[in-house]
Amino acid sequence: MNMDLSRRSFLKLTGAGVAATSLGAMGFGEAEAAEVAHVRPFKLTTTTETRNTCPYCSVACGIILYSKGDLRKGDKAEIVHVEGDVDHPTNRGTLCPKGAALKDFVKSPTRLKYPMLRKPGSDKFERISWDQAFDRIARLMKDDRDANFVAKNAAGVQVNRWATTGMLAASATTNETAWATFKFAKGLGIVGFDNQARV
Amino acid sequence: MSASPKVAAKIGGEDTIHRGPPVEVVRYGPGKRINHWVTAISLILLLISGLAMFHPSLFFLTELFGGGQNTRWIHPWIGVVLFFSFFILFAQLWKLNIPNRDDVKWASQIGDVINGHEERLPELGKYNAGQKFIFWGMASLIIVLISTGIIAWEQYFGHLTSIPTQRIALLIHSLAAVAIILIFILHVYAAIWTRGTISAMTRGTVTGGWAWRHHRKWFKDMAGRGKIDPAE
Amino acid sequence: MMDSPRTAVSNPPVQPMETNLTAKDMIKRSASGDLPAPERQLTPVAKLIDVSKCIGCKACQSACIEWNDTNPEVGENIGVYTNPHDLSENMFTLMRFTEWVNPETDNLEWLIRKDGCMHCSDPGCLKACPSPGAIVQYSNGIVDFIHENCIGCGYCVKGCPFNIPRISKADHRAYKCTLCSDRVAMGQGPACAKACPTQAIVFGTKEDMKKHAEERIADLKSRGYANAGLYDPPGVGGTHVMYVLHHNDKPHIYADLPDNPSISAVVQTWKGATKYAGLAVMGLAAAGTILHGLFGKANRVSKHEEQEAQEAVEEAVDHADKRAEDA
Amino acid sequence: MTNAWTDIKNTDLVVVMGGNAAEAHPCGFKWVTEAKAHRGAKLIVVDPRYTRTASVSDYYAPIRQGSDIAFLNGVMKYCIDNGKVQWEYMKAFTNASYIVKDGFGYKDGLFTGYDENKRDYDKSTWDYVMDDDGFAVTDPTLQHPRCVWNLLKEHLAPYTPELVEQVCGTPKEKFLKVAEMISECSSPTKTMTSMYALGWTQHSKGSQNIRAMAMLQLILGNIGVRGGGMNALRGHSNIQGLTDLGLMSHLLTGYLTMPTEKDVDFTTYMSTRLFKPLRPGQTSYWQNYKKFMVSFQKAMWGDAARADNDWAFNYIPKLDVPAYDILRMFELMHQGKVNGYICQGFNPVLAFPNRNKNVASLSKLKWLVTMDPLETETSRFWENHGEFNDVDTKSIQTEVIQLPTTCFAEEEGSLTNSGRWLQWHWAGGSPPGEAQHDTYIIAQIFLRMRELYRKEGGAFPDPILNMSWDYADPNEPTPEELAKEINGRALTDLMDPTDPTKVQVAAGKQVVNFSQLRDDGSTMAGCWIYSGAFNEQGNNMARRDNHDPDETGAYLGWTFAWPLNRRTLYNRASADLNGKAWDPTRKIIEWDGTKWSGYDVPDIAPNAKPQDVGPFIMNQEGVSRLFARGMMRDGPFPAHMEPFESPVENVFNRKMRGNPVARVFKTDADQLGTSDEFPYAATSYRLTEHFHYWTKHNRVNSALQPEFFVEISEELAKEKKIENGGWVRVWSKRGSVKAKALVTKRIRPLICDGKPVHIVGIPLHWGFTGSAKKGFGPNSLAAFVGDANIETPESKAFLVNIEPSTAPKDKEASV
Repeated sequence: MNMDLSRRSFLKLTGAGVAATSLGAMGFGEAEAAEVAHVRPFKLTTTTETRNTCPYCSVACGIILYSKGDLRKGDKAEIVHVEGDVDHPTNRGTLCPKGAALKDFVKSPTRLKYPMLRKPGSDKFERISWDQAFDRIARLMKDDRDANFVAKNAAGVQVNRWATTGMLAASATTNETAWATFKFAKGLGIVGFDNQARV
Repeated sequence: MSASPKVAAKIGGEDTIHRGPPVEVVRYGPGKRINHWVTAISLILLLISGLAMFHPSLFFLTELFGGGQNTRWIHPWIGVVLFFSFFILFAQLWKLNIPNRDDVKWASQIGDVINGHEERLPELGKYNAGQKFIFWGMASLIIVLISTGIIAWEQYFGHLTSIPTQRIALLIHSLAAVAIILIFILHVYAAIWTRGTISAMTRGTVTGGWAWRHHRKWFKDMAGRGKIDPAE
Repeated sequence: MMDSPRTAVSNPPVQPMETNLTAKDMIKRSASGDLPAPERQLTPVAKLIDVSKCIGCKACQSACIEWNDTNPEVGENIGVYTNPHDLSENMFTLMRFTEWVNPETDNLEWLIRKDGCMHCSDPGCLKACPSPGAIVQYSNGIVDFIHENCIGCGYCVKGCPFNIPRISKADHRAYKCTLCSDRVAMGQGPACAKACPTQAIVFGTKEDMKKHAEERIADLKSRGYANAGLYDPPGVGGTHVMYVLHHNDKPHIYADLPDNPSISAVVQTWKGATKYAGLAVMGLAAAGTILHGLFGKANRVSKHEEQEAQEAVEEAVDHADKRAEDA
Repeated sequence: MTNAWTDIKNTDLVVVMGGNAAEAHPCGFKWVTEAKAHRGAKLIVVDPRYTRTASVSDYYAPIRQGSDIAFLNGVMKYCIDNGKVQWEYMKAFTNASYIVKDGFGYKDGLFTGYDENKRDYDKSTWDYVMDDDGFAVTDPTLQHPRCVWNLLKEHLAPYTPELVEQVCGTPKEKFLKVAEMISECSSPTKTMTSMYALGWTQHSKGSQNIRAMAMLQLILGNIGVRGGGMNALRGHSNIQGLTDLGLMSHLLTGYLTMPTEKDVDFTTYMSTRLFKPLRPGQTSYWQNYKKFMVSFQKAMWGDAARADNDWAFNYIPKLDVPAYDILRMFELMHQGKVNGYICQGFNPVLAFPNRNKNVASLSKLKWLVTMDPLETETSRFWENHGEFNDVDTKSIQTEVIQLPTTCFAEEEGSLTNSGRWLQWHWAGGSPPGEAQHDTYIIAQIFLRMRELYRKEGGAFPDPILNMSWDYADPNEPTPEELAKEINGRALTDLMDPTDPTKVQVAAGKQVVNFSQLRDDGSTMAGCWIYSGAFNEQGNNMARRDNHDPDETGAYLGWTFAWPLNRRTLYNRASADLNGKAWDPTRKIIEWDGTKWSGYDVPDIAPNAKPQDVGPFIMNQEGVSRLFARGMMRDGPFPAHMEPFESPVENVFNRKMRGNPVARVFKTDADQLGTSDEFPYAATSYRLTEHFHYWTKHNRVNSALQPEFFVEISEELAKEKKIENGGWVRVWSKRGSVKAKALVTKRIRPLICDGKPVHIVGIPLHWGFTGSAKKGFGPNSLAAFVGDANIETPESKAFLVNIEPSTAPKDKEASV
């Protein structure tokens, strides 16, 4: 009798037999079980690697950006993961809690995407074009420079100073950007020019 | 000449006798029967879904509920249904299930029960000791099961108790489940073995002879109080 | 100068590679009884967490979130550094901070322990799991949850001696550290170990990790931690995540790390004796009734009894009529 | 850093004071754990808080913020009193033997020549006695009562362990334990490294904090050696680079300095910068100043910089004040004297002290331009966020233009790390939306302005019209072009000085390094110290050879370190007077009888005889300075000064407040609080889960440390009935914040000058943008005063009061 049969298999308590019966009973062979038991597919497979350094602190850990798409091939590249660079002498692949989460800095919802203008007294930003932005800034700067440039001091010494417009430079930008910024600011005669090193 | 209005009023009601012939006795009205079957079906579903999560070799039973996730989800809810359904029944039957002297004698002569020597036993009311045992057994185990079940109900109550408590709850839950299944088996088998019983829960009636044989006190009481419908 | 063990000796591969961890490497499978012995035995691996080197920076948590694509909520500050406040389906590992004043030196010690799955050799979660193949153990020691098979009953939570698994409120499946089985399968260490700035977390063969632990313990003893030692609890058959503790004589001071963990006796009974005895009893009962049904004689109502009932009824009716006439 | 991150593994003792390396620089701190694990090195942490660095330290000593000089002077005294000095090193490599002018002295917390009205010193006596040849007089026997060594001992005399305990609140026995451990490193075969950061710089006497430790390191012979040095753990990834490139008010590139109004012409300018040696035969490398300056002018203005126009000297603005530093600019802004401001990747609303003043100042601007990859509080300073930014938007008439820039992952170029390594990186992702590279934005604004000046003329257009901008695509100079410009090239064929018939560098070719730069206009170089980074060998910043012979930690083949790929500065000092390594196991370079060679690029002329030429070639003396002459505004020796807001008086002069020569603007002086009104000593710091204000835009870091809190001791919590995790209000004379309270054993009250001092720790990170919970920063409370020498704000020590409170209201809630 069927019930007896199954009871005897209960009483056998353990053994592949049971597994087989029960699995078989629910149409679930070992093969399928194996399929399901596979570990998660490796998510970096077929991504593009790019060597970079962490933008946060001055340890400047080596990192590798993993992207879908390759900029060098002219694709649009989307960063999908960031990990420490094992070849780097300083960090040897390790990263701190900031570095390890760099992907979410790159993909932060508060990344800026478009030039914005806030008019005097307004309570909101309005989107503007780059050209509008550049022309406006150039005009504002020139007008102020022309109006407040100090060419000579009381003693008649050429001082060529522009002190009514100031600039703060970003100390997370590259040296190359910094050099361009330096030429721009000092060339215009801006003296109120500093960077984070001051604080 | 007119029959007594009292008698006439009782026609078809529970615990009344159809004078026949053949004599038939209404043992359960439709309400109780529906109530019983809801309880019974919940118990069976709980039994199946519970066993599926109790022993791997029965896990395939989860397929009946559309997989493990569904089984895990539905089992406790059926438990809730069972709980309420059973206790509506309980409220109606508990008085009749209070044990008395006859039950002791009956139980002491269990041999005669099994061998069917009914004539050697005392005349019984609506329920015998066995039925009372099943009644009270079910009642107490269901309370144990619902309370331990709630403790182990991860989805809603998982955070309310400590893990050691939940471990104990699960142990008790499984032991109680085993016990209630044994009682269930007894209940079902008794119903089958005692021929003529099942109709009490299907049609609601039993034959006069059944009532006379198994629950004579109950039968005589009905007859004595004239709970008999008039002849055509 | 001897170099610290490297969790990663090379950067992760990006070219397609054969996975090194397949169903054939399973040695235990939940609710499936004994598996046939695997054709090959992988070298047992282990993650060693040197609490004395840990600076509590949470790089492991960060790396874990990013690698496993989880999304822990931005909570509140409740007066502790432990954030999020507990493990969850979105946080598989957690730095637990304890401010402990050493009674011997009266110095404050800030004990920081990385909590997470210990990958027990004798996994309580796997023992408790009722769903075939929802929890598996590979021959390298990794205990992994196969979410497709998980039914969300939470038995693993009750089975775990370390209170690790968490059931997702979203998909009702159990989650925990996988020891980055997907990375290990590609010859990489877990994301947390790779990130750890001070290499307080290292990963390798269990044997190497034990050797490394010995060096660390020697260093700690030289710095006055007489009870420094390795936490590899035998109660669960040893673990594939081990700690170096400066106070190995009292693991509980590290945010209630169990002093001597083992699978709860209650769980043992529930998943052992009860399971089998229960089925046996039920089976026997059912069988007994059936045998009785087949060979014992049924309890039938006789014609004679029907007759007696008939007479009793008529008698009763006559009584009733009489009383009606008298009235 | 004088040494590299990877060199720290060579140390025997790490002193983390004025910093919190494990939290702020975890992966650099790795090398501390390496030294501990493999050299048995010890770690000492001296900090007001038991930090995460302290949690792995061998010894921790508490100290009251702003009292570091007293502590360090105390250690110096301990070492000298106990003969724990690297005598040979100290005598040969410092100015200990130099005789100081009569008249110089120190009394009542002040040096000779103080003028209270000017808040400045007359430094004429702060100098050496010179002989007739203009050389400094020395006494190598150190017997002369006026020699630097004896004056130093005299200066240090008061700094007894008792005084240290009285001032710093460090229990005497803890101080002595630290002093004892440090003094062991006077042995030539034991080195100590100092890892410090803003915990020392953000004080009104920040420069002197660092000087004190530098002097201690010199006395112990730990400068220029492996595992030693003064290691400033810089903040941002390229803060070193921007300083090197002179993006500061008082600097030009490569630490050339901005002309002042005194420098009426180029000749006058050069006259004060060509430092002649103060001892016979010394290098005094700045004698090459003119080569670098002329090459710089050529890089800026090309052919427009000619000998006959003083190399376009007048194109460079001349300063009428020491510097238009950040604090001065915001003060001027506050006075309505500034019209426009550009914030490139900078968030002053949260970064500068006295936030209310900053927001008020920005509100007076006509226009503000921000360039950033992320939202900043600065670009939205006009937006009302209830208690988090309670401004009257309508009344703010500032026009704000917010420009989206790319971030690290989307741009290419080099960053200079703390160890002076220039590391090249490549772009891996596409920018979001219309975000643009900073170089493109700068070029566009510049080209448009140049066009306007061409068309309209205007004020002194010459420097703009003549700016050298000869890039392949003027609209966006490439990183390579700019890097090559920084490195410098020959403008005409350069003849070999040793053989005038040979061309050393052909016209148009990159110079190999700054040794080839000339002062006759035949070379150009944007930044002389970076010369060598991108020469004819190619882009040396992109080199990736990570071999390290004998594991010294030098990694000479990895990228490029300035100057000349040198990894350890002053490395000649790692060898004794015979040119042999003090510690053979830690050799860097050695003298083989004819030349210097070894694991690193020698920081000395390769053929400079060890006995003749001193290791500190940038100094006129050829040696390092225990006595700083007139080069520090607040004294040639570090002296204890209290913060401007201090819970106790200065024990040397109870009337003196803060740094007597630090600049304090009138309005800010009125906003300084006193300890009767604000009894608690607050300090600010960053948490390891965060990087300044950026990471609050990162969901992961936000989850790891979600909400603004302040840390206080259990004692203060009890006193003020503050519960752990409950809300508190913390306020100073300048502002008020609301935070969760984190009550901890890691902060304990200190007994200073006989009374208990409670410390309130205030982490920085939170604002009103991003994914973290809205919150405040310590800059709402800190004082608007800076260091006397370089004007770094005193953000690490100020006074506050605290009380239980309720949650702050956001805009929605408040209206």
